[in-house]
Amino acid sequence: MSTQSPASSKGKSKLQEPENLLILASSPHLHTTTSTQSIMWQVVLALLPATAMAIYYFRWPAVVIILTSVITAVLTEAIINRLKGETPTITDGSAVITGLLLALTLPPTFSIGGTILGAVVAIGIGKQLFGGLGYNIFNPALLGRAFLQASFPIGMTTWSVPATLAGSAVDGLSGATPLGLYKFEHALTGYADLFVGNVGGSLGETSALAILIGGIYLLIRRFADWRIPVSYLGGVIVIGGIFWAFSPDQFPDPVFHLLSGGLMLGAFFMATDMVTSPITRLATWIYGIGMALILVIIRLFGGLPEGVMYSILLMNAVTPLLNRYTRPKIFGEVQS
Amino acid sequence: MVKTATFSRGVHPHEYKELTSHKPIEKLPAPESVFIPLQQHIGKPCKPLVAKGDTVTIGQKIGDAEELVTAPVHASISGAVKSIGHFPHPLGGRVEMIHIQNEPPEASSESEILLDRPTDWENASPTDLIRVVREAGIVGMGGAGFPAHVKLNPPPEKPIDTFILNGCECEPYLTADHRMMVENTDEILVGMAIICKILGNCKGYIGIEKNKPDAIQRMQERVSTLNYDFTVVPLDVKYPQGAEKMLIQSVLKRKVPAGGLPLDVGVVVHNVGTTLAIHAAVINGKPVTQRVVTVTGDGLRDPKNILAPIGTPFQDLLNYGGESLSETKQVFMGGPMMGLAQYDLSVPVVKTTSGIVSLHQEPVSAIRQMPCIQCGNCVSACPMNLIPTRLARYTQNQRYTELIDWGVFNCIECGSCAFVCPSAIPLVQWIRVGKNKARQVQKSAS
Amino acid sequence: MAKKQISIWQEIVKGLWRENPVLATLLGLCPTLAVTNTAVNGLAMGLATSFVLLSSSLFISILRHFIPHQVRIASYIVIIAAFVTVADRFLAGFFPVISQSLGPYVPLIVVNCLILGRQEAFSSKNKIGRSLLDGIGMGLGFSLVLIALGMVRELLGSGSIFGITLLGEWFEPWMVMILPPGAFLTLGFFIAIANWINDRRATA
Amino acid sequence: MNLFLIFISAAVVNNFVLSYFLGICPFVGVSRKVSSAVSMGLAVIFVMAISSVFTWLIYHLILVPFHMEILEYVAFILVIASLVQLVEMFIRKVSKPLYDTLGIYLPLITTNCAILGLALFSVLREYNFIESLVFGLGAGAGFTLALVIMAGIREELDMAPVPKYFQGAAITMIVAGALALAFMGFAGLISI
Amino acid sequence: MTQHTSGSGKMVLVLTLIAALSGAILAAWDSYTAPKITYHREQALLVAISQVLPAHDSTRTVVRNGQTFYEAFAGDSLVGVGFQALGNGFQGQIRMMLGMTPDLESITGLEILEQVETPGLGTKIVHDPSQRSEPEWFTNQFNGLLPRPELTVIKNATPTHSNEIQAITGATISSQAVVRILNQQIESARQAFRTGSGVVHG
Repeated sequence: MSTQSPASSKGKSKLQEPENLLILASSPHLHTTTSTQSIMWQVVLALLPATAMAIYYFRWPAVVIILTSVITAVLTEAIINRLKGETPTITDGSAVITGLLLALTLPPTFSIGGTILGAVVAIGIGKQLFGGLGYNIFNPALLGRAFLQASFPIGMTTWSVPATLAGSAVDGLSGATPLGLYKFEHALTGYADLFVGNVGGSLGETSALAILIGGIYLLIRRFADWRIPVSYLGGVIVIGGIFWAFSPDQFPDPVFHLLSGGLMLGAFFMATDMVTSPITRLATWIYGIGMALILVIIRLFGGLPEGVMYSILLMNAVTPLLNRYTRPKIFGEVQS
Repeated sequence: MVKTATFSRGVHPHEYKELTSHKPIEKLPAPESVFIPLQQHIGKPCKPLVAKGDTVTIGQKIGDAEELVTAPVHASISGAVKSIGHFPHPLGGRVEMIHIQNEPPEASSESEILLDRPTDWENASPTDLIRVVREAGIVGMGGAGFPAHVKLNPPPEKPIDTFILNGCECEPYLTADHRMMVENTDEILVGMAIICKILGNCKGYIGIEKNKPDAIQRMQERVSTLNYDFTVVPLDVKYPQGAEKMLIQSVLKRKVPAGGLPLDVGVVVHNVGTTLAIHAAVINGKPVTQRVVTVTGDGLRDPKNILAPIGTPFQDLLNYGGESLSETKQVFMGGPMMGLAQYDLSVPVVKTTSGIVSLHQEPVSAIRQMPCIQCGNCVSACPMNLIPTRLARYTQNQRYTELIDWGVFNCIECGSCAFVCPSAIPLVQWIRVGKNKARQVQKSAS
Repeated sequence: MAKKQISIWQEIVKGLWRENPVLATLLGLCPTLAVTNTAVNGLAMGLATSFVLLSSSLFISILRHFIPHQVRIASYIVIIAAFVTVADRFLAGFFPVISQSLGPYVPLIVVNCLILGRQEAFSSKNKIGRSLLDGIGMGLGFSLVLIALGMVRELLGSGSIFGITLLGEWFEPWMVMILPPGAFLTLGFFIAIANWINDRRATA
Repeated sequence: MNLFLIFISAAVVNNFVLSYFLGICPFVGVSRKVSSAVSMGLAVIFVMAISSVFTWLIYHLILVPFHMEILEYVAFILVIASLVQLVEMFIRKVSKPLYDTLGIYLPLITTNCAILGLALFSVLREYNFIESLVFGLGAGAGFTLALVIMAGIREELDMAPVPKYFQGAAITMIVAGALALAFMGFAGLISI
Repeated sequence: MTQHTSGSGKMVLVLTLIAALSGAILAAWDSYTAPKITYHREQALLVAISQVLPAHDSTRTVVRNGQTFYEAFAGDSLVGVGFQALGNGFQGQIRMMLGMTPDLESITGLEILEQVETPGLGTKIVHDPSQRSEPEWFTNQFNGLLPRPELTVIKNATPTHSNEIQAITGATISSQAVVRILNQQIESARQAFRTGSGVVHG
């Protein structure tokens, strides 16, 4: 990109050292300080409160699952980099996010072997087969989790209660998630417990508080599009609220919807994944509301108690179509 | 809070204007020699009117062409024509230039050739005034270089009702227009009045970004003191506020149709420098022989705004600004957002050289490029409502039909997208390539 | 036809790899995906398809001079459908368990593009002997891929092959492999591996 | 309500393509561009609705009364093949633009196993006339949904650096697998 | 090629010949296989009936109000009534054979004839490999239950009442579906069996 200045060879320039080369680059010559790498690591940072809560509530098993998942994800990425003969991409932090997110969506008692499988599928199939960072259609962590859900339906739905509820012992005490309790036994869980996360569930999804701290940080720093959590959560409140208003005995209230299950984690950290979410504003709104609709339908009428993962994966799948059909009107363009 | 007029989207890079915004315009001592390109405008290049060995005087027309879209060039110093040949041009490549060696005239012959002009412009016909503008070689001095007389003579089926003076200077670093507005306020206002006279019954607006409070204040003051019917519109500090389509949207809330021109919505826009040049031509009979150039950047000890003769080599100006080139990484003409990088500092100042920026910092191209992560920042930045990442991806994959479909020709190459891209993808470069290819494909298809 | 006649051996072998119906020409994907959750099912479907392919190839090759061009496709379809009915009833009558687990995928052999494709491309233009050889090769190639897919999916999805448990207690089966997603993913990897092998052979 | 469940079941819960693997050939072959996927989808919905009606009539009014169930497959495939021919001729006569968008896909539909599968499932599940029709519409809608989503994704992937050996059919299968995983979320919707 | 010489008459002729030939082959094949297929079908049904009903030495099929019942006799006394129950499960239809006492108050046995539940999960309603000693524990627990007012599913606990069924872990929906189908069909069977007059078949 650079070339020796002919001015110096002409001997006209007294200023210029002959070996100094001016760089020829295309405009713009200014650049924002935000880099993709920094965005990725900021997301990891924003996930720390939820991670900390996971460890606080579920103790050693949480540590083991999180480390296994992150290490496997990074190793898989490195190995595939080697196989493809490209420069290692692990420093960009995206593999760490995938590993961490996957871990946070697993039940505390999940097996180590299963965790490794999930992380390999997430990075290997979910990300690298599609062409690597930036090209994956589905959120890799969720694809890995969907694979595990289909592979080990029992292991993925066996929950232990938080250590704070079980006394000192962690293992052995199995419990149900608030959504499971509602779906199969029609029992509601208290809002306070739901908010701080003192309930059964996947590692990182239980504490709405911890997720909100990280999520709002992301929104403020603009590393996530605020429209996605707003439309997703808002959509769930409205759609869930309509059902609740029609039949409060049969359906849970919107607040319960909001605080239970993986909705918070999904809305702030997984639906907002830049690669797999739409890029136009209109598409983003449709994306969020679509997820809300699918989620409420699955939660209220489906066979599974929870549908956050499926709602995001399904809307990921239609994101290319959404982007295509919501192309903004070009400045000054007249609708023909 | 009062909402300031603005357009939607765009970006806000660091301004760096504090380097020169307070520095009065300095006149450059006459250079040893100048290189005057026969093409400094959009349109047909001029043919030389002088030959090697001829003696020329300041203001003498030394190049012209027959065609409508062109602008003559004039000698910016007095001296002898050393040669006529192809020399490096700041816009790239080698262009035919007239090389004039400075021969300071004897005191007695201190003269300057002035333009033939109506004595009383207020009663002159628009045709006469347009002729003066043409003879003065005035072109869009903000950077576009479109001949001013063409712009001032719109086809009769497109009535013009508004003139906007573009005082945005939204590019970082540049302060030339800013200083002119502060120092040559009255002249600029007269220039505006002349333009309004030429265009016929039209309303005048002055759009200035709010980061130039002294210019806004001074303009407002003089407009009311001199009793002009102009409106000063303070604008949001946002790039690219100075792009014609954005400016018209901000000031008038009119949208120039896609693929159209300002005159499609009855508007003519001229830059501060151009307006000042019109004043100089019509009132003082002076053609474009000099312009104000902001010479700045972290590479200079003493950045400043310099009034320099057209044709002065860049390195003379950089010298004057205290450049120590040993550590300079890059030099470009114009602002950093749309400016053109230079590798040869013998290139001359042309009519469109609003600034010369010299940087020691690592260039953008040194930032590690990453794959697009579809963050959508470029979409939020694009003032034309395009999807830059798509356009780049379509270009990379040679999908020219889609490329045209997604509006590649509407791109104004403002650089906002590439500025915000966290993956440091050279989006503008890809789009430029795409535009070219798409045009070729279109041509071969028809 | 200008093409040089290839040897009898090659006539059979080409269906195994170079013109393999599943991996090379992507024909008959529906049964390939649907019934390969166990190796036995894959085998049964392979055999049933081969039977239909062979018998209709034989028939059509015999009748090739009698069938007018305009109604050839209709004739082929009728002949194929008849043989599919034969196979279906045979399975239902003698192997009710397999018939039940293959379900409607046996009758769907009628629209397996592999069979119609071979009739149109080969049997209608070639002598009886060659048509049979072609049918044997294609049927064998199809069956082998189905069995291989069935083995992989059964091993990972149930820990066994042909019903014989191979992976011990320690292995928790990946249920997804015997579900539809597992079918798609496994076939995707099979095709990729075939591409890889072809590439290696081409460069070698 | 029962009709609604039949529709939902065929369209999403037991999507013809993603869980029954019916219509895989066009799913792989005609999913390169969204525009052609939409046309193909519409053509399939149309043919499915018509053929579900006709095969039901043939089966229940001819084959069963005359005890000729053995001819089920022969009859169905002949009916489908001739229906497609008739529809093609009809569309060509009625609307040239419609023919240009749908016509070229019609011949491909004859060997689309989704159509025959539809008729077979209809018989197997003992659907009545209206149920068969709704089932056909649902299956067609499900096929179109999967096809159009797939086309959207493939247009994207065409511009992605997919590993060499996975380009083409292999990555299409992987995407289909991922879609099938995502569609598993709808499981159980019909058990209400 | 021959197509230029052949008229439409030949086309029709050939097509008719082929169709007739196929029809003939199939007819022959049908007469050979049909009895076998019918035999398998009936056998499966008979096995199911004999498994869900108490010890008996003869059965007969009765249609009451349009619904088919299988009555089992020990000697002359009616010892049990069987009927099929059909409905939507997790993924698709579940078809079952339910045996009850003649008063249709107590369940004597349950067999699942057809289902398309999730392999390895919902399929545990038929066969649960994790329970080596009793892989058919799910259907077995229906034996002797009294569906009055109706059957209910409980999770993660041992049933204490005579109308309770323990759900399969991880397959709650399939478990619930079976119970829901049974509740509906027991109710309709009671009405059909008690009020309708029977038409005896074979």
